[in-house]
Amino acid sequence: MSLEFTSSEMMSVTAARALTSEMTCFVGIGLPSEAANLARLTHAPDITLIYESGTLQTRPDVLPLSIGDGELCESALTTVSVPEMFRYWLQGGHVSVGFLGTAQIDRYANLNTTLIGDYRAPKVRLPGGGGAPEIATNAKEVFVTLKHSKRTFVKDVDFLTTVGFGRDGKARDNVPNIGRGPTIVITDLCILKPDPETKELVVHLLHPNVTREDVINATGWEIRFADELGTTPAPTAEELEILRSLKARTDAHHAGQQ
Amino acid sequence: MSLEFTSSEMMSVTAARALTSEMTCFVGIGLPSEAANLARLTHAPDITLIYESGTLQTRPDVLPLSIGDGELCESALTTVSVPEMFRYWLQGGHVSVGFLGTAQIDRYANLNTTLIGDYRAPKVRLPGGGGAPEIATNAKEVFVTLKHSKRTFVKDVDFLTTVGFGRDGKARDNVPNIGRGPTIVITDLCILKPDPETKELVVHLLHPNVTREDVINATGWEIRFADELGTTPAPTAEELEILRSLKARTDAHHAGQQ
Amino acid sequence: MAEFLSLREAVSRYINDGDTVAMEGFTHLIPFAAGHEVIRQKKRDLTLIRMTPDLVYDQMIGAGCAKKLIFSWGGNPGVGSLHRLRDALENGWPNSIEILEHSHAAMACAYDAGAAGLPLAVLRGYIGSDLPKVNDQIKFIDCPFTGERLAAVRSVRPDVAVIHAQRADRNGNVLIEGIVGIQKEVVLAAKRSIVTVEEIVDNLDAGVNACVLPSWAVTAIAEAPKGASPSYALGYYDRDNAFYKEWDGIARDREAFQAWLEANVFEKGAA
Amino acid sequence: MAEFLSLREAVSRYINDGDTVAMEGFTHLIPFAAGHEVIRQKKRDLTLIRMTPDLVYDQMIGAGCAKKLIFSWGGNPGVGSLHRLRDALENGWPNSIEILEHSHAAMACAYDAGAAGLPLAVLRGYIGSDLPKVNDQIKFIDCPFTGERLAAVRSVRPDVAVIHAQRADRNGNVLIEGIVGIQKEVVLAAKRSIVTVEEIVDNLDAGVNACVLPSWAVTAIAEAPKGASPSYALGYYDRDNAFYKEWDGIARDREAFQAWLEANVFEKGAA
Repeated sequence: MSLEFTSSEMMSVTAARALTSEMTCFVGIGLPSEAANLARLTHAPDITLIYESGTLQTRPDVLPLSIGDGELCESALTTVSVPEMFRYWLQGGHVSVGFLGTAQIDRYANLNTTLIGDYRAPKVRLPGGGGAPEIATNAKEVFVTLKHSKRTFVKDVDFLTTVGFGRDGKARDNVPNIGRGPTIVITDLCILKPDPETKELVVHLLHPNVTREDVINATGWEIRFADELGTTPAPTAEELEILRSLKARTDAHHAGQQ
Repeated sequence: MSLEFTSSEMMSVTAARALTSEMTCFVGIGLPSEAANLARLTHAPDITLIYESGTLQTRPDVLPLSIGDGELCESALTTVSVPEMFRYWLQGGHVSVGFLGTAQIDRYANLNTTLIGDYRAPKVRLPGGGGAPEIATNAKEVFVTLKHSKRTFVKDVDFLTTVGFGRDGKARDNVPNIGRGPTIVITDLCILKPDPETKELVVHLLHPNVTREDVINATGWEIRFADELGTTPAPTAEELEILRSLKARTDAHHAGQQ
Repeated sequence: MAEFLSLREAVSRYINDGDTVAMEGFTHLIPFAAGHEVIRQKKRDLTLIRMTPDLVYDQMIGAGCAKKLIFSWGGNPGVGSLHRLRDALENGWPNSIEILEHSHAAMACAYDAGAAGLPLAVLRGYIGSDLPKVNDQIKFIDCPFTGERLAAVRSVRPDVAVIHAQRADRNGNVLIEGIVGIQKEVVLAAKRSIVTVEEIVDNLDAGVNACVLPSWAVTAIAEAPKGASPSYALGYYDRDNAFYKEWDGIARDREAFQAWLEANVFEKGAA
Repeated sequence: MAEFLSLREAVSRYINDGDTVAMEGFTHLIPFAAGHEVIRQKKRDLTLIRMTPDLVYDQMIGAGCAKKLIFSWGGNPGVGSLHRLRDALENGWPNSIEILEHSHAAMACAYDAGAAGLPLAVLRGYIGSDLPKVNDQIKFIDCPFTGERLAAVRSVRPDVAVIHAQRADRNGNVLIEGIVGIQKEVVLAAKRSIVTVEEIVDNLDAGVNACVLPSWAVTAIAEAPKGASPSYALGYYDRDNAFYKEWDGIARDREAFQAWLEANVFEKGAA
């Protein structure tokens, strides 16, 4: 059986598979939210999803457009204030996985969502840090998902909004009371993990029909590949069906809301 | 018309009169609570009462035995957590009057509710600080009410739990962002106020039928009297009736609760 | 006690040119009606504070109300950039604006500290981030008990807080329900506050632990039905997600934006 | 996820001799049933933490469970002293105990900081008080922004939190209503937690912003109907104020206390 799927679908399905029912996941909007809800609707029905708007253990039927859509509150176990969310639930150590998107990532998995260019004279101004800077250190580990390109995968981020392992890979060394940082990066081409020693991102699995050259051409530094480079399993028919119906439901809902 | 009343009733009625409808009053249990609710039931119907258990704007029908009786919550506008009460509402500057009782008070209106004797080998162990240390500095002003005796009115408190004006009368000088401290002390004998300069407590009004000697004999230091010493107005028939019915209602309620 | 005023009167009386104004509502209950009234009254040189300056601040910045923005995430959620904000930052149109940016956690803590009457908040934050290099309101302190290095941020104490809530009772007590965000904190942290509400009712009909702002903690209340639209008010109306998407097109173009502003803000009076 | 256990099993498994145990409930929802089970199981050398150590700790201290007490107000509210606490402090009976005392504000902030994963809390407190002289967990810091001197207290992070709540659903989510005190904070600040509940229900029937502890934030849940009596549980039963007054007589006398303990705690098993 050979299924048709897009690279975006491949990315969402793969990102979803990184999650399990036992996790408490602090979910960023966009790709992470899509992956987390796909996980919940497939193999991880009991995963606990938390959004920074204060919604604890939420189960939206459609993907929220914003971090605080009504869906999230109405389907949550309870909704707390934003300071409580960041202070008691995130900083208090109750989040096992922080799931983040980003505009730029560098070889040490540092994230830039602030700007391209110089801080005082930006070429492109991006939204800013949001929840990410503290999710990255207060969650026990961090998953990152983004599309792979030379613009997004850069040797050094223009601005270090959210720490992966710092400019030299050592930013977490000897810092007490913080999480392990990024443990997996999922793109539309491959799965990367930090080298256990140097913390530099290394490609571990290529998605079906993706070549080493595709990844090399889409990465802004000399990307390394693991010695035993594998292939990511393709999406199953069930995963694709549930993802597509979630997205169709979402589009219909948001378009109709007037 | 000459009414019969006890010195305790005189004290409660006088303490109640210090309060107005415009005040937001953080109420200690016991005498302050009795006075504050009497005020609410007589001349200050719109006074806002706050108890440290988190009950905002409460209107109990009977006096609570504890700071957190069900009455307080059920009749409150809303009930918040204890950290929120102390952080947002008291420290945040929303309390105009802190109304405190105490076991000991000294000439600079410092309060001791910790112990009599030496800290490591107490003669009498008292309950401790409770809310008072921060009520005394975070409320815009403080009213104190207690029974007058040589045991309670001492030259220097054994332990300074809650600051009035400090051991030398100068503890509030140049301390930013705190309230004025005690502005009135109401006992069963008289009304005292701190001297505007030295902060030493001075008797301003004697209750009906109380003499200077009564106060001198019940005070552990050489008590001063104001140049124009007045007499506190006696309780009115209405005040006494409302106070007595409040106390009767309270006794019946608490005895019957099993 | 809170005063009941028209929105026009409340904005006119309590927001002055040059004020520091925090209009909050974390994606829910965003005070759009109040923002539009600020634009209509041509308030200028405001320092605008908001964790998530989305469309309402994009509109106010595009209309020339702001000289400075303090924020932690500035985008059109799920859609993209705030083009008016970017035009101001990248091209100085209609005027250049200063920015001071935080993370969400730090800003939430800064509001919390403001509500708690403190000059600073302490958090485990900003580790390894470049943000402390560009924001002088972030410092680091050592815990006197453990020696751990922690971030400290100056608390937020705005001149005016503006929020939208579901309802107020006739005494001026305000109920906020659902995603309560940072609304209680900003009102308690500010010197003055304006609360717009969907309706004024006899009885709040609130649970024992509901998020209620007592009348004595609020300066002014203005009735503004649908006052959060295109954001939403739980129990009243849904988020107009289609408009959020549509805004992207309007805001990309200065003329389209100005035409929108004329037709939808200036030509409509306050309720 | 929270485990459902009998109270006996929960106390046996999660409270060890020598542990730091915080049993909270600010006059409301005091976990008396759990305290009695601790007495029956003859737990020893506990460091007991509680803002208002009232009758439940008086009983546990009189029964010899405690070696140290951390508190901010220790009395029988509206009645008078805790005679068992005083006997331990003044006469070392049945054993001497150490104390560490705070103000309510500081302790509430210390729990809040514990829940927030911080090593310290900062407050405007203890100004002019002698308490910092006898409590080495109080220090002072200077605000790096304003220079204001503020109190710092070490956060509270107990080994075990014990609270009583109205109800849990079958997934182990817990609802607390009414005077919620410090209960959420103590559970989040502790390494382990035991929650006793009036009943276990299919549906919590809670408002959108209710005080709910998710199952994954709780270690063990034990059903204990009337588990807060003589304290109360809003919506279930009232405070037994008459017993609080009666306790004064029982606790004044060592033999009367021991007879009460025998008849009311040891001879009654856990539910």
